[in-house]
Amino acid sequence: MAKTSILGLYEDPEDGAKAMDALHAVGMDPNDFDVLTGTPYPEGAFGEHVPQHRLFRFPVFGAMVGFTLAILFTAGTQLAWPIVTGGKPILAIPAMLIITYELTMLSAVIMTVIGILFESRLPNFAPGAYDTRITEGYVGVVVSVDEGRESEFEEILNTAGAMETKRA
Amino acid sequence: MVTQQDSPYKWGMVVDVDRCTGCQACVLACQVENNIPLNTENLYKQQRIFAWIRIERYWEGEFPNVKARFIPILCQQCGNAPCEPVCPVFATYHNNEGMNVQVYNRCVGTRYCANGCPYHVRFFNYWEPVWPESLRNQLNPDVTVRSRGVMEKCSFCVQRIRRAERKARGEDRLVLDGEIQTACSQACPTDALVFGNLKDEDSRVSTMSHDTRHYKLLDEKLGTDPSVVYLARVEEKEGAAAHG
Amino acid sequence: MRQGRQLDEIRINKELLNGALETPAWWKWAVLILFTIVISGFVVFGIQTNKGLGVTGLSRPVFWGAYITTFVFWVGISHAGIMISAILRLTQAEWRRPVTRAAELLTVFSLLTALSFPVIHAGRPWRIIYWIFPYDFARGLWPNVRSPLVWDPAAIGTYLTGSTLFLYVALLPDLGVLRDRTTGWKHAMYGALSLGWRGNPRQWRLQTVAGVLLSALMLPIFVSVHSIVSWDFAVTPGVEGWNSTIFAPYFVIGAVHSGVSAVVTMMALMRWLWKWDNFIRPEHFDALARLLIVVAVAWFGFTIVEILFSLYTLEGPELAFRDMQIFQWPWAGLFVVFLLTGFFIPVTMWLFKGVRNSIALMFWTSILVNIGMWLERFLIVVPALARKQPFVYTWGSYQPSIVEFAMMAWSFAFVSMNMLLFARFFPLIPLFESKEAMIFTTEMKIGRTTIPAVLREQE
Amino acid sequence: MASRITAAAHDDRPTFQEAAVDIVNAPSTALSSTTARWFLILGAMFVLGVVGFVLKIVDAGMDDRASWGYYVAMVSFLLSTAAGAPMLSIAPVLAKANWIRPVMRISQLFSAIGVLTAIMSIPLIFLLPPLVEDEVRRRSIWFGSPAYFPHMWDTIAIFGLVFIGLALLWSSSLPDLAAIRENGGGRRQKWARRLAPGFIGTWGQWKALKMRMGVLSAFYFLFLVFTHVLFASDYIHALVPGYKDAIFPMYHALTSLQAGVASVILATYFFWKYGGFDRYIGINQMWNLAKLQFALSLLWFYFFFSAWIVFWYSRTPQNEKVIELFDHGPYMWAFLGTLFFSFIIPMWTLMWNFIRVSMRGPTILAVVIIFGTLLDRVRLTVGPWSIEDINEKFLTEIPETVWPDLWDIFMFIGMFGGAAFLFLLVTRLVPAVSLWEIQQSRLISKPAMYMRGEVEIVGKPD
Repeated sequence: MAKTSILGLYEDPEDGAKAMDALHAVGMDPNDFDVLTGTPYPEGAFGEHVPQHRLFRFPVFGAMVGFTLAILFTAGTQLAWPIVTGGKPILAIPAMLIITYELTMLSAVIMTVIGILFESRLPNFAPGAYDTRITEGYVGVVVSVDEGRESEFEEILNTAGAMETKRA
Repeated sequence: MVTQQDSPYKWGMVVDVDRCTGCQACVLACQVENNIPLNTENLYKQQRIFAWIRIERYWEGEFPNVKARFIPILCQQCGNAPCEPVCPVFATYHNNEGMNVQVYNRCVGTRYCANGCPYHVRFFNYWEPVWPESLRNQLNPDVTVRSRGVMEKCSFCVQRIRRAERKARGEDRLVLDGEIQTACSQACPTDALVFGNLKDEDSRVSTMSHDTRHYKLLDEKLGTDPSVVYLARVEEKEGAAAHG
Repeated sequence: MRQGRQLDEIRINKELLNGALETPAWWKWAVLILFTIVISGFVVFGIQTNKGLGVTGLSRPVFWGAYITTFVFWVGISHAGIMISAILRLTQAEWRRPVTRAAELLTVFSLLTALSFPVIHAGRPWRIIYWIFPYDFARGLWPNVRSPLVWDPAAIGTYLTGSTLFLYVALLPDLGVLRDRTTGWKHAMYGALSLGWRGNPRQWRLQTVAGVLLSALMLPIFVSVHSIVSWDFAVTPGVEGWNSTIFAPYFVIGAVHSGVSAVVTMMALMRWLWKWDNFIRPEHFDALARLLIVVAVAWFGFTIVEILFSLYTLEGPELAFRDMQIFQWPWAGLFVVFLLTGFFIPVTMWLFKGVRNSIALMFWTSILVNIGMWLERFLIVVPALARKQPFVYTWGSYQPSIVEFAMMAWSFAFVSMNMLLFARFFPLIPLFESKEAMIFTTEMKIGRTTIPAVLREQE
Repeated sequence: MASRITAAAHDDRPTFQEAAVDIVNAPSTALSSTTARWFLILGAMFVLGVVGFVLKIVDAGMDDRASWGYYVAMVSFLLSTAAGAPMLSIAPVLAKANWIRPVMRISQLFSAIGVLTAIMSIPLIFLLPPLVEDEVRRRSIWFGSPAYFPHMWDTIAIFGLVFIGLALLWSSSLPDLAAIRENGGGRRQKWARRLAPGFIGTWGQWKALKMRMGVLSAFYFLFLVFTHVLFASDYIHALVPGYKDAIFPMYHALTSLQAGVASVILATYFFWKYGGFDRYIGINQMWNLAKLQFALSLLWFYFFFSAWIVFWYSRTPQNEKVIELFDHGPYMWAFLGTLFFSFIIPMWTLMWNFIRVSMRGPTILAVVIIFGTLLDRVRLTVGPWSIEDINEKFLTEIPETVWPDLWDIFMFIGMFGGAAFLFLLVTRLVPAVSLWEIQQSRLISKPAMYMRGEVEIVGKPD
């Protein structure tokens, strides 16, 4: 069923919090409304539920991949054409260790960044209702509601003191 | 040390410091044999001369009774060469005949090997080498002319070694002792430089290398395991021991 | 903590985006001048490539000189970024906020410059690609992973990639702001770059977590990079002056010393050029100076131990090398300058609160430090090579040629130009950090007095 | 702005009065019932150690270096654990970290063990060979100086370190002793009268206290590094011919920090579980300590590898001999032990947050790390002390493994007994949690609400 997203814009964050409370009160699913701010507020400042994430799995996975690839690369290239240099062993473990370490960290970092984007649901091509003043310190409360119930929720947002509401 | 597949040869040299008169014949011979650029006055001023083999001259004692001491120094073809492992592109490595090989085509000119070498026997082509018109025809066709930006060093006259080996293989035998002469040893009037196969127990170079006077440059300090063995001066060791 | 006025978000946007949204008068000229220097640098490099490295002052046995010194110098500078943004983030130091992005930016650009120096320094730069990539698929010969010169690209590449991604992730919220402040193609560009940032609690939460997690991941890389660079020198037994086990931590702490100083220099410039007096305030310089004192003392301790143990064996070449480095002209002069500018003058000055809070003095002292740190690397690289092993007959000396100086100038111009170009499109001071600071810093009353305080979210 | 901040609904932290009562009476509550027995046991252990020492002298005499290697290892070990611990009350303070406050005192209490370290370091003066033996001068960081310089300076350094540590402990516990003087009872009160005369907490006294602690902390840090550099180079480095390793003293100092943090974690757990301080010490302290421990364990490998890669790569004869002596030779068992207990096991466990955020996890690893450090000291000292000819240029033949004899084991038991004895003794007098630190942290940090969210307000006095 199609959903429209409605945005209520608030000058005072307190009002935004009030709107959130109201939406909680009417028993909305917490995933259906959200607060947009231009500033990281302390967690739960708007009474929103603290979002969960699994970010910490990404670097571990990345590290494992990187480690394997690095071992294959360093060992493989040395064995591909064994050339003696300076009487060092063909499989020079300490040297391999260094490069392996670097590549492990590299892919761990890359995976972490991918994880960050994934967990913060970016890139996001259908953002829904938005107002540029949010990045000027205004607080936006955005609700996604079923077709036909827009006016009812605009009412809720307005009663909380929204200076304006818009649909998308 | 680690080696590749086995070879009947381990080329080495014995330098009898006692016989060396410092006549520099070896230096010249090497220069001619290996297409080494001319050491012009400018190169000397820039401290960039090429001398794959050089005679180091030291003064001993105070003025009235002062002695000149000579020691020929060339690439020691180390078993544990500090110059080899540092090259990022394998431009220098250890081949199975115990030689420290420089591959000009691979070299990108990081000059790291030259820093690693404790004997100062690696040389860098800071300029494109040029010869006067009159000398163009004396270049040795068997030896590459190195372009600017690559390292070079004593190769034990590898072109001569290869020719002899080919010949020997053709006649289905091993290279005989004394069959190969490097340019320097060939030119040495006092026979101070002796080249040969160290793996062959009774080759001249092996027997000489077990002489009581033998020592290896910096081997005790750095463990480079050179293939060039020096025989100390007879009467007094200081001049030589300074390098031990 | 908060001497500056309380700013609301509109003013923060306005003041911090003044670099990105309109062009300051001086900007064009600065970029133009730097651009000419950069171009002429490329020309000089072309000449060198054409004529060969003979145009430098390098010789035998001094095969490495100013180029490698500058390479190490820029790698050192690059340690500013993670030092500031990672360590201070993990220790929850509030004053880091305005500094972080500029520091990371410095990391990225100085690493790019550093990476270009091995190429400039190589004999046949057009073949340098083989260095990092397989030399010849046909013959199956690959790079020699046993060579420290292959460890370098691995480490620096990792550090560069990591820092760049770190920079980008922390840029996302500000890109959102820019998207909302611009129109036309700029709007489209920022919109695309900001990936549809909205600023809901989840995204903000991830920003915080990402900062901590990436810092924790970048720190080990940060330590490894300069260690590996130091091993280029330390692992060569042939050079007594280099073959020292303490090099790794010694180089790292020295890098932090010069890097943080570079950040100070840059902050002063930012404050002067963009008039960000409300954001870059004396207390930031004060805090950085305190940090620098600790770092500098630790670094000096390492220096002493390093010299002490290199003299330990009392062998000829060692003594000759130290004698050249410390007592022979002109090296002796350089050494004195190095000691004074690298340690004694700045550190003694930083001990005074007046100096720590004066932007001008901090600017000049931080520049002194980096002069000293360049000389330190120079005095490590060159004399050690010039006095190598007991072959007195071939000992030499070295003096950089005009070409080498030109390439050094190029490196500085290159970094500054990139910084200015970046500053033209993106805010050098993270907006959201400043806004966060606005919310998270407050006061608390104890009895009659009020002290600055910060909010902490409960773990 | 501040209007959005409101006071927290509930604040479950102990009040001033509760804290005062708890801490002033602490040692006489939970601990005291058991301590009497403990003192007997530990005292017995210490006596056993003394007996072992005497028998060792009778048995081996003072001239036979090889048989004293383990004794040196013990001193080095004490110098690492006990002397390293107080650093925790110094470094985090620079970062204005509040979490450290409850455990600051615990870390300072370790300087009481310094007394044992100092006493045990005296015999070393007679064990260490002079710089010049029959006209042959061996390599050392003292170069041309008189033959007994190392003996003199090392002893001065160790005693200085111990003295500064005790001074630091005393000045930081002054206000608490004053509290005991006023509200305590029994023998503790008498001692408090002697130790904290006339401290009534005037503004000037507090200022002087802070200043003294600042100065002492700085000196302690400098002296710690100084002592480790001297000890490592004179009692270990200089006894190995041809050994040149500039990072070695720094390695010694760093491992001492690692072991110090481990010791503090151990003691923290001990006081949280049995000391009756569970309201003051908590998961927050352990979590932060564990993070520190993790970082230091990584640094252990970093410092070790920095030296090792250079030795492995440049592979000169003496380098290979040294690697063999310390790592893969007669003391391989100790080396592998160190590698696992000081690095591999801590790294793989402490990298997981759920282990860091627990009271038991870090504690178990602290024990592991302390054991690892012990093995490290054994591998570093026993080998060099068993080298026959320390005057030759290069190390020619590697000495056989020296195993601890019965007396060594006695001395080990004695060392641990004595250390624990001293530690327990001083906790009888000085509260293990600093009352004034607790009160101050209570002052400058309080739970609050920011709109709907729970936060904590932390004051940052400059």
